[in-house]
Amino acid sequence: MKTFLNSKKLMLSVAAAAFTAVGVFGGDAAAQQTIKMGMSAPKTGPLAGGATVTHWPNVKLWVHDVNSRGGLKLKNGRAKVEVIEYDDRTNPGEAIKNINRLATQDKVDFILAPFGTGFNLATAPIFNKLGYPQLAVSAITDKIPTLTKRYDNIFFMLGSTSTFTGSVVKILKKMRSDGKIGNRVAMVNVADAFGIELAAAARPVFKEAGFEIVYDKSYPLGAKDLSPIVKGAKASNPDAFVAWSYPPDTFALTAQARINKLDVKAYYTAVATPFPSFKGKFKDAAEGILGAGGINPDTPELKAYFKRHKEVTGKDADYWASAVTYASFEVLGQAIEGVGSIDRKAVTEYIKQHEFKTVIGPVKFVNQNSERFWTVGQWQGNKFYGVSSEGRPGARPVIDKPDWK
Amino acid sequence: MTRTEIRNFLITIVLFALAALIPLSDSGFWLSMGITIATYMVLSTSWALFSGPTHYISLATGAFYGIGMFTVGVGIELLPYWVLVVVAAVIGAVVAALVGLATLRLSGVYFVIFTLGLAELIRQIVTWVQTTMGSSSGLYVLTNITEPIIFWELLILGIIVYFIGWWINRSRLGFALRIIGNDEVVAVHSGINTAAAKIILFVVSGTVATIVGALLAPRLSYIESSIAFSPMLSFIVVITALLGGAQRLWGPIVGVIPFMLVWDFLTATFPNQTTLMLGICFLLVVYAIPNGFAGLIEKYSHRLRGRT
Amino acid sequence: MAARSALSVKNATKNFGGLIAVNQMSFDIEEHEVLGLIGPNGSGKTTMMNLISGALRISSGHIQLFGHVISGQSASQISRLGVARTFQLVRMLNSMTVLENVEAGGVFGHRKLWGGSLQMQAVEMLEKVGMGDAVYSPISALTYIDQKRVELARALMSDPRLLLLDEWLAGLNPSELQIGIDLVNSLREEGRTIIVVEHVMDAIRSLCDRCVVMNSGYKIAEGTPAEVLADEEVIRAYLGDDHA
Amino acid sequence: MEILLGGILLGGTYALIAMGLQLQYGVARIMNLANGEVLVAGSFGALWLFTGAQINPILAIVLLAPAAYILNYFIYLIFLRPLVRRAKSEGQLEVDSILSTFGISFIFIGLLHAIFGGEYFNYEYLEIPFEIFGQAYGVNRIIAFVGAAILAALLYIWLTHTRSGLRLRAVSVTPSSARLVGIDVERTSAMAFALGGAVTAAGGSLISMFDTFDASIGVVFTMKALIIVILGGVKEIRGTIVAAFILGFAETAVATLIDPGLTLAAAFLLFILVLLFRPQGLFGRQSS
Repeated sequence: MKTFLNSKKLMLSVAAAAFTAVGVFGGDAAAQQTIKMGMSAPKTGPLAGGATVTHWPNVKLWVHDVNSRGGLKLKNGRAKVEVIEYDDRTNPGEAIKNINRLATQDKVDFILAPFGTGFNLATAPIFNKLGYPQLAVSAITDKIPTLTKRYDNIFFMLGSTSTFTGSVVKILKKMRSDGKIGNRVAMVNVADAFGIELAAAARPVFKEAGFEIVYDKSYPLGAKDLSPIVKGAKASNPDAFVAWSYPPDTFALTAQARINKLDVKAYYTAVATPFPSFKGKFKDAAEGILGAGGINPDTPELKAYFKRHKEVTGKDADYWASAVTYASFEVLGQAIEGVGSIDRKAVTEYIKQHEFKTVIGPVKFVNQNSERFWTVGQWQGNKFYGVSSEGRPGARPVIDKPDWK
Repeated sequence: MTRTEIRNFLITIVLFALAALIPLSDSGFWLSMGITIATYMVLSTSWALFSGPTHYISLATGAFYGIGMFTVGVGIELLPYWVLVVVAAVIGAVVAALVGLATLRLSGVYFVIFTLGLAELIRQIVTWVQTTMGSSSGLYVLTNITEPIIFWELLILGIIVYFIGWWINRSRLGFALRIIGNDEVVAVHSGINTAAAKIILFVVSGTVATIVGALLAPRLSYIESSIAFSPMLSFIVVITALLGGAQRLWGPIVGVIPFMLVWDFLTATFPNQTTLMLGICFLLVVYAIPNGFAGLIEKYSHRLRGRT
Repeated sequence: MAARSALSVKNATKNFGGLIAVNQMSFDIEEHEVLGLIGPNGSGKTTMMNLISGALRISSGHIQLFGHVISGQSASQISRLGVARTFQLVRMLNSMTVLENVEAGGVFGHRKLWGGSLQMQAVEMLEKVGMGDAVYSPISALTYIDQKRVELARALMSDPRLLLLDEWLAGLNPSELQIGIDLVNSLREEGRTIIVVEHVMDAIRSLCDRCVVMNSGYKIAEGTPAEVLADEEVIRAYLGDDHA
Repeated sequence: MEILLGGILLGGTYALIAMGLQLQYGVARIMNLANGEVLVAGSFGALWLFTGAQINPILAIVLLAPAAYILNYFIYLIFLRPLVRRAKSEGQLEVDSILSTFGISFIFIGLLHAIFGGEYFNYEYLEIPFEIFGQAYGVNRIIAFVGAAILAALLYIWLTHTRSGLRLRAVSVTPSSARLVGIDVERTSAMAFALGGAVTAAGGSLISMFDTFDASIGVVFTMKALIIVILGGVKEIRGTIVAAFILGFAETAVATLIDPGLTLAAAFLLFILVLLFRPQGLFGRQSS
């Protein structure tokens, strides 16, 4: 009994300490209006590597951009933005707790969406219950209709599993009809939720399109040696190689493909292919490699974005989720300005009703899903260009992947 | 029942009743904190049921927890949720019994490593089966089960675990386990079927962990093997239990609560250095409180009693 | 046959890899008999005891307890059939009280007591071994002989049909030794069947009806204490060839 | 042939991961859960030297290994020696060292994260194909294998042909008798622990040539190392090395012949079977 009371007291003091410790980010003058934003994503754990590239720097950049032009315009004047950040340590339970903490302890005005499909889904009920709009970026699922029906405050921006896989098939079909490649596809996937789901979605689509899957294997998450899988794929003599892969294995597969001279005209690896470090590692050998996502980096907006990203965060943005993540913040910011207050319900409605002008071009949600997104990109020269998209102009034609040097 | 037992029983009831009120407050944060604490309370307590008396350190908690999650994830479209929890419990019990049978020969560190390897093996096989059998989409568990319900479920499971623990402690089985923990040679020469005793406890412990996984699956909505079978979970269960003191039924809970609160405090205060701070706190605890909080509390309560 | 054979060992052999610790041992004990198992250090006495109690699995041969084959059974099964033992190096359950240490012997073995009758019986046993006033002491408070007495009480808790005492008297000072001998004698007078492994010759002479002498794993002599202690081969085994 | 060569190369990588832990666990009796983090620290060190000072990862070992030796020596003195001293039994030490090194691993992750950030790192060094029997292998992998072989050979010669090596082996087999013949067990353990750290960091440097890593990835290495060390029988470095190659072969064979998705499952299955049927490890001696 006694210990319980003590711990209860301890809880309260812990909470109080947490509250005072984190509330000191932005505003210099106490009188100035601020909008408090919250963010929970992995800084450590298996997903930290991805979040550090596409997620965290963009929060920093957006806050910098907004505040350097004086803050968000509300009805009663400008308000600077400050962000409270928490590490979910790649643990969904922790993410749920963090979102709850942001809402009920820190009492933030808005919460930026977490990183990863599982994390967005796990926290969706909390966002919904608390009435915060959730602009999920790094969440790719086929359940978008179900989820948006359940939660009237969630928005998706990167598309669904089937468009994701479908567009890869579309690209390959195009290459086939242009006579660049034949029918033989080698497909591998990482044996984790995302990879399994993509592979399962891709199989029937490939078959439907008349492709023959000549090699179809998975490899465990964290496998240290991927050379057998690349050798196996090569032995199956494919025309195209498709890997539904995660960051560390995207690198490892490509390194092995190069060493084993897996020469195909179409070579696709999924997540992390548009990372600047991918180009950094493979340099000229990256030429012609297809990957998930892509954007049109030559628009003036994106050119400026890339420049600012480098200046403010000291790092290069990637060619897919980075800009989309930034755009999701822009949508939220514009919606707040559009409403002119921090009325979350009104902001959510505003997001549903309006079109937003962002670095990736106009964004409009139909049934809470942004139907314009890039699906496949390709390294061409020093940039990763979108070569296939849903409703986004500026897709470049696909080039044949040159043989490995 | 002795007078202390009645007293402890009443205290337990009051504590659980108070805890059950948490969801009625409007603070989502304390509710999710409560779920975290309740999860680890149940896991650590059931872990200690087996490992406390036998001194076998099991790192298989994550395996059972993952089995529970996956059972629900795979079956949610086919069977009602409650049936799945039962199915999960049965699967967990069977796996635990098989593992128990296989590991009788192992002791000490071999058991530790075996259980760690087992968790990974199960995870690999489950994901491979998932890939090869090709479920058409990912494992989604979209239900109407909200956080308060999950919290209450966990509390009820906690009460059951406490009751089982209390009952075992009073029973011949508990006595047998204490003898095994002290000296296995004496135990066998006293006629104890040490294998059976250990298996029973391992099954209880494994089944509870499986049920916890099954209960938490709706909270995650989307089941990923890397998260369901997290080895980190197994380690944290061991650590909170040892921190509290695995020899007492109430030991793990006095480990779990401060551990989670401190961890949470660190998460909130040092969002960029959570892991570093956690490591430092961890070492402080290991060196400053070598016998766990239960040992500490008992030491001071003895002292207090000694004075009066 | 006047008395029933309590234990019958036939050609018992135990080897550890290449080392044969017990070689073709055969002997019998009758009910109510006290048998001394003696021999120089390393002659295989304790291994023999471990084979009987089931602590070690026999390599070949067999052992019968009141007509039941027990070799090949586990220690816990053998214990339930009525074999209890003490250990060469005393084994206490350190985190338990003296009472619990004794109770441990009466719950799962030959007798299955619980609750009040268990406690009563354990207190009775402690009184019998002269430890009646240490019932709730922690083990750490006990002297070596007291621990040995507790261990004996634990073994007696199961009301064993065969009691194995492995150097139970070793390490005691002269006055303790006398207490110890008296205690075993009292058990003998109760009519218990006992095998003692001992080095203390006085104890063997006063306690044992018969002795089996082992050397290098073999049985080298069998008979009354007086007979075997006069046997030339036994003397040679103990003192070396020069003294024969 | 393909399996054989692939297995050998992977086995070399595994040997690099596990040899250090063998010294720490086999001799110093510390089940070091921070071992993987030391390896990752070695990788970061190599990356830093390579990108910052153009020092190649092989030469980097000359700097990294002594640094790791000193660091691990102090870790042992400050954190682990008190545990060894207060432990009443081997089991107690095991529990305490699990808890303590778990905490230390968090500190490592935290520091690496604070210094380098959370993203994935890799660099390119000698990633050029080299053909053996018509199959291509990365030169960096071959170098890592050669490095593993040299390290293993040096360790082995040192253990069998020098006095300090002999002391280490004596402590490994029976600490109590080693004490009787006048060996300072504590100092020897500290040395073994530090040496283990140095070997691990050297391994990290070599592995970084072809691996993508981030601050949190250490636990993957720790698990692998534990498995290999236990497979090999804990007490002997030879066992660890052979176990590393057996595991390498097993995984390559399963990946090539059966299904790459089952490689880790196969590894764990092998491990579990060995534990069940030869709990002393493949090469450990049966204790009576």
